Amino acid sequence: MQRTAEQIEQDLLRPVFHTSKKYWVAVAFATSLFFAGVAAFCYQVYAGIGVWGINSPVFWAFDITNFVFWIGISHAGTLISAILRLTNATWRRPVTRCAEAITVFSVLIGALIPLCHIGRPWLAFWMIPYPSERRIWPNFRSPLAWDFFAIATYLTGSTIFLLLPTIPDFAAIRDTATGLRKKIYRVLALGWQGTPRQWQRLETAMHIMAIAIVPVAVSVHTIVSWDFAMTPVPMWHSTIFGPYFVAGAIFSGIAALILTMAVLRKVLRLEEYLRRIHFENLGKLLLTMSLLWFYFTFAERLTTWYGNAPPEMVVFWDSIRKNFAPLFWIMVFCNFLIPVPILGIKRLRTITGTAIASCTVVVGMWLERFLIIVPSLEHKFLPYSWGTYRPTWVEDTLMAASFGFMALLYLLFSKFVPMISVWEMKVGLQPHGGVPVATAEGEHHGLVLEGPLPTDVVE
Amino acid sequence: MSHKWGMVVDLDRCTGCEACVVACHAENNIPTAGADQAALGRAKHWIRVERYWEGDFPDARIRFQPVLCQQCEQAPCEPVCPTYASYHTPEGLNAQIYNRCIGTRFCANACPYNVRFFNFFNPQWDMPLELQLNPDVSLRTVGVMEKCTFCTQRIKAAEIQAEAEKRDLKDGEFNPACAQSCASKALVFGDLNDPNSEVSRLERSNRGTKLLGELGTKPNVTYLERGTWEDAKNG
Amino acid sequence: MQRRDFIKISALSGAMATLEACRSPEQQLIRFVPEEELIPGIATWKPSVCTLCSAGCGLQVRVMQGDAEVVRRGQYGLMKMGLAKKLEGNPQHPVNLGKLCARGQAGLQVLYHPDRITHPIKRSGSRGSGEFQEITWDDALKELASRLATLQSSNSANSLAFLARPMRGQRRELIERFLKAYGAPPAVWYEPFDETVLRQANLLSFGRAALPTFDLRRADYVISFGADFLGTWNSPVAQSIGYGEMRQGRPGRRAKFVQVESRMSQTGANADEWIPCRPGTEGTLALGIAHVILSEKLAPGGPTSPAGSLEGSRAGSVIAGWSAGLPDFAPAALEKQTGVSAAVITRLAHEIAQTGSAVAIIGGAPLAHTNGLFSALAVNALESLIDTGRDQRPILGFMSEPELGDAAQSAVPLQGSLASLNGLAQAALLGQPHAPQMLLLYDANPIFSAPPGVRIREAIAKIPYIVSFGSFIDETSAQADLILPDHAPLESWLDSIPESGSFQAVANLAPPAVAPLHDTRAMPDVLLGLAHQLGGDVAKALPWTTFDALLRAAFIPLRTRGGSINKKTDDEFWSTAQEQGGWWSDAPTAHAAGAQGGGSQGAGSHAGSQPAAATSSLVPAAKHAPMAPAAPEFAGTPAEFPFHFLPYVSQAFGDGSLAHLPWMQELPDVLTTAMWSSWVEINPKTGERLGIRQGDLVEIASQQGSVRAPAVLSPGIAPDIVAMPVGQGHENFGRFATGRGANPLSILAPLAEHQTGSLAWAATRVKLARAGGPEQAKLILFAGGMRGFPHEEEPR
Amino acid sequence: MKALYALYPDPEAAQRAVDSLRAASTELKFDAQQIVILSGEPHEGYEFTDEHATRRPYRWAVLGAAVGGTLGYLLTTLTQKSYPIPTGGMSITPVWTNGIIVYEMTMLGAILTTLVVLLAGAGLPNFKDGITDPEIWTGKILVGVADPPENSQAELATRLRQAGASEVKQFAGISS
Repeated sequence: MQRTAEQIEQDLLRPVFHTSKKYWVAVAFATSLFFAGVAAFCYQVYAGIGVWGINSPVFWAFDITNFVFWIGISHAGTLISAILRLTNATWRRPVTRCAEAITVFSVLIGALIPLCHIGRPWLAFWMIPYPSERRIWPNFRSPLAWDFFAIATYLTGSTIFLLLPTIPDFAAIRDTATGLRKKIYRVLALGWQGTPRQWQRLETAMHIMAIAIVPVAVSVHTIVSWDFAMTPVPMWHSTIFGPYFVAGAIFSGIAALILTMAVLRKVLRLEEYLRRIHFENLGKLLLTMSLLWFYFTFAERLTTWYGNAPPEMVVFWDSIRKNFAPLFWIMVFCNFLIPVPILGIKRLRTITGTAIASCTVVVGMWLERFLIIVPSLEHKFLPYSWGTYRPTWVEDTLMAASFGFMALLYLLFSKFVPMISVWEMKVGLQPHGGVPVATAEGEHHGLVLEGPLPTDVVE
Repeated sequence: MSHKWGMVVDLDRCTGCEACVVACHAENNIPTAGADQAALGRAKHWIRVERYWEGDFPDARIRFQPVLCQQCEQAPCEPVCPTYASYHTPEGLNAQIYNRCIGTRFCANACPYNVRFFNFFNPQWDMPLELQLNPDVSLRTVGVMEKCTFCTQRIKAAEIQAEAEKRDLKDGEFNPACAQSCASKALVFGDLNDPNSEVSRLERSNRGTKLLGELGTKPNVTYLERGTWEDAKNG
Repeated sequence: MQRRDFIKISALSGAMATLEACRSPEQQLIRFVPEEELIPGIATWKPSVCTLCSAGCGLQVRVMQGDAEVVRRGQYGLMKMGLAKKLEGNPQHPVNLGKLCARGQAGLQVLYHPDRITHPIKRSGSRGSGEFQEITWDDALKELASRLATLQSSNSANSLAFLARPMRGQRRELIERFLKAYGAPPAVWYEPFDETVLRQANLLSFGRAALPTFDLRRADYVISFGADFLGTWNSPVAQSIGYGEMRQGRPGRRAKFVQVESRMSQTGANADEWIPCRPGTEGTLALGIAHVILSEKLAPGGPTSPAGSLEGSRAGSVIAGWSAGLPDFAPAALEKQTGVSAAVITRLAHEIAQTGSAVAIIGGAPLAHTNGLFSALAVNALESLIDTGRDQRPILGFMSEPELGDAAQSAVPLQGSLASLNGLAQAALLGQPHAPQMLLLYDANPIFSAPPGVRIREAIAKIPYIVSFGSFIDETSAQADLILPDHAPLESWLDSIPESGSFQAVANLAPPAVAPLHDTRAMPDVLLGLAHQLGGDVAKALPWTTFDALLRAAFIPLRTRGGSINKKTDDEFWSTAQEQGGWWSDAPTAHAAGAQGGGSQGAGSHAGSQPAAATSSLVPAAKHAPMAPAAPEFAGTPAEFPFHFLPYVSQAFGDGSLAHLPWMQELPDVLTTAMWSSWVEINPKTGERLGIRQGDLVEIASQQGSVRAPAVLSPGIAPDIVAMPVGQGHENFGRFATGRGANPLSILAPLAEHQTGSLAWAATRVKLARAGGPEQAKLILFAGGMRGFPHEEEPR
Repeated sequence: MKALYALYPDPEAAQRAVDSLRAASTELKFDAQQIVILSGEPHEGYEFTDEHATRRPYRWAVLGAAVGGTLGYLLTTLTQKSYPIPTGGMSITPVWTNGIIVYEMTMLGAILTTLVVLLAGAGLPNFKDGITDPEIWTGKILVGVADPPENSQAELATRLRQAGASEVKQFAGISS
């Protein structure tokens, strides 16, 4: 059945106007997780960060693992949607917004973690460059200072990138809503009218943002990798880390995106918008990244193994044969052995299939970060000073809280903003899916809204 | 004349008696971690005597190796600090400025010698043990890194004294607590800018090596390898 | 802990003490008038004496002004006073030349220990319940005095027993005089690791009943039989100073150091060659080396054999078959017995013969076998054969005694201290006539440190009245009825007479470095006070009112002896002695060495002052029949108890008397890197055989009982040996030591060295079994790795 | 404000309406600027939309980038010079590391400028009650004249109808 602009309007704005009980349950759950984390953090500040399992020499563990993990997840959105915009892949339309939302929120969380993990959180603001009475500025040689700038830029950029296209949708809600909601959205819409000039400027701006955000995203995760690569620590001090981390980040990002889409699809009844084609295309991307990840991992390990430098080999063997071997091989399964067949075989590349693959990838990529950080710190150059690490309940709670916080932000966002860009969907209705004939290569899947529903949707 | 403080550790003299360890605790107000924290790997020893086994019974041998901050000239710990808390003094020491430190622990990871220590909690002394605390050395609060300072308080005191007396510092006029307590003179401290100081003389020894020298950190601590009876006999 | 607390501790000024002092009404803040004038922030160094072991090192105490909560006349309050901040060696002191060992530096924590007894207490609960109540000094002394008086008047004065740790100096003289005048038997001096055997051996070999001094800085070859001379044995600081010199102090001349022992000690770890040898066969091995030298007519010390060498000394003559060239000690014959190959023995002999000046040292475990005396005499004989210096003086020598006033009789009796403790225990247990009715305890803790066979716990339980002068409640003083806490050493007048570590005669002396922190009194002053109250002979024998008066009387005669102090008047001498931290004779020149008693035993036996009393209990060498080789005996059959048990003096805790110091608890043992725990060292192969992994809980059982401790697999120990450090396993010794680890002494068989009767603490056999996993054992190691990059062997 | 407008189902019709209004502007004495076009989505390939196309925002972005980069350079070098610290043998103003800051500041500059340029160009925010009609969100395109001259309303209405509108509406401010 043909979806008209009117139906799109109703379908996509429904979540904004109607709230189910389930929604509130979910919000309550996420909130409680979040506040558990807040409590744990307060306890840590009160008692001293010694309530964590970190020790000498393992000074970083769960904290930085989660930091890298969330910053990695953030590479889903912006990067994907920006690239798809630039390549004018019209199937992107239902995908971009939920992707960009993931980005903004996970960067936010990623940026919070370092603040929790430092010894004196109340002094975190010393990272900010401002003319302080201490007459001392941040040390721009420090990768942490780079982090500060990169993440600040990325957060700003991706937030703008996310919010610009919402303005017209806010306007739509403003015009259809009444009462308080109307007042709120009147402000949010900034007085958007929809004149051709406004549309033109909006699309130009989005185009520039798309161009600008891609290199920023790349730089962010490169710099995160440099937090490690800049130090003379066995298996950290490696030139491959930049691209390795970026690839890993996009990898985990896409996985997170697929998962989120699968959930939204069910919860917000978007079966007719998020269709198999989207999961298939993203699945193909995920497959590519999985292969790329394996390539990087192999390259990194091979170089170490062949070089056979004693300090590095200690970490090498410890992760693949000794204490960390179980985690390591779980990681290999999660990131490669499981997803590749699922995503490689067309028959398995279903919505469920890609979702399962994404699940394993998210787990696997978390493990990857953990395995980069902890084994190396446990085994630095002087064997006498080696140590071991066990997390405590405080760290576990904080980690759970980071997921809770993510869920919470996402839930609230989906309440105020249609998770699929309404006006962009409508553009998809136009002949050639809104693509100027000259550039209509993506036409065959430009408009995916007619014809019977794929079987995998009805259940 | 500006100073460049350095130390020579003669592994042939070191007996592993660990007098230096206790001296350091006493001088620098290093809190005792206690059994539980020590079990977690949080015992603090700014100087430690590392021991490595070589061979098996009955040919087992032990190598003692006192390890303290190497006061690197190109210290990996310094550039990574976002707040300039780990700071390179003009006299070549890797200083840690406690009240600048926000506790990112990045320096500790960057240090290949693992000689930087973190205050996981506020230090604590059971009354009246705190009467022993050295008023010349500040206590470190929770969340900051700390490390060997070459007993900078002693350096400063000696320099001020010398200045008051309008003279240069004499070699061996003062020593860090560890070197002071070392009975077999395995630890020798002094000014590397003074070519005639004992430490400079020993540093030029052909037994001299740098700990993890291959990392290019340019330590100001030199290790003198163990000699053998045969070497000595053959001249 | 919050910031507020932190500010509290960090405030070294009155501010926090004020907060503290306001806790309860009886502690309302009072500020006492300072007893001494100190400039705030300026450190002064005061001389003192280290009393934590018998080496008698000279101290320098860094004193700075601070506010402390103190008790004066029963009143709590704040006082600006000198606080001890750091202990360093006294640079002028002939023994330690400004250096100090780890244990010595921790003496500071004895002074400021949170569990010190701060005032006299009286038992309120049942014996050993640990329940005490506060009591004033007046009441306490009145009670003690009256009990002493009644005991004396009921003419059972000889049922007063005094139990203390061996010491050399005026405290000891005071105690002995008191007991003698009172009519009590001499005091019982007990410590588990006493040196009776070595003193007896040195008397027989060299004519001096004293610990030897080694001038290692001149040595070219050192062969040590079990002596941990760099760690815990004899005068470790002095020996470490010499060691450093002999290693790298002489360009182009580096001595070789060979250590013979069955478990690698801290000292053995520094050896160029480490030779494991069967327990108790060290003497045999030494004679094997001597055999090669004698039979092959190797001329030690090259062509010349200068005067002053130990050649033709009596040391050889006390060994049976020496003159015949020790026919029974051909290396080949010893291989099986000692476990050392003939080739090695021969090579050692040749190496030694080649070098200029060699020295043989024996100490520790070899002496703690039933044949300890034989081993000592054997090594002494070897020493006398090889120690022919390239300069005039041998490396081994003896300190001469400072000639103190008539109060001084500083030699240590040669009766094995286990025997005397045993005597006390038996008397009490069997309720003999004159069984001890009252026991005075000073600085000795036999319940912890005596082997269970002595049954000292039951014995002490039988003694009606026990008074302890201890500063801490330990296993023994917990049994006391009355505790009269002594000052901490740094708060007291101190004196001691080092027995070794220098060739100069040394008499240590120091006034209190800091004012007393608590409501304590110096034990000597208490004794003098009691003597005064008792009156009669006791008062006559001890005419002094304070201990420093006694010290002065003892030291004044030294003024005429030259040495380190050259003063006209007694007062000047007395004050200078206090500033210097004692008196010592001039350093001996090469020739004077003999005359100083520092040199060869020939001179040593005549020179110096050897008070008659000291040698009374000796077996004179002349009367002593030549010593025939004796095989060691062990408690327990090899079948049932396959392992030799080797308890050893711990680097951190000594014989256990320092286990209450947090610094020592957190000091990683340098070989195993263990902290806050006790452990059992076993060979990895043994571990493999018994399925014991690093950190597992193991049980060691002897005939006497069993202990449990975590296992540490160490390549430096023979497969049939199980070693365990002494010091942990206190039931009752302050918050840091109580209930931590296990006490190896508690399973020792009460075997004694046959000739001297001193404890043969290395003669127990044990069996070994895994008793649990790491989680039960809770071994705390400081080191992560044991060797350099272990994974290097991984097959790629 | 008031307005006379009609809603058109497709851009072609809208284009026709716009054209006829423009043609009539002089004769009916109103300014072409008064013509209002509103839509719920962007349209491409029509005169009435593409006339607004411009490259200017790109140039602004580049300029902003340049400014950001310069600021980054000044921030790093000036602060480092103002507080010169000997650090592990690195130079006081290390090009390599400062380059990273400069880079990030450059991108930030571009991004922020783009935002500003968009808001300025699109006249946002603007909370005056502009003419609007919810129906544009159902895909219709609104074409009308703001504040039309009283006497020519009938004429305008007919022209709007001719362009293909079923009905012509009056707008008299937001009703809420």
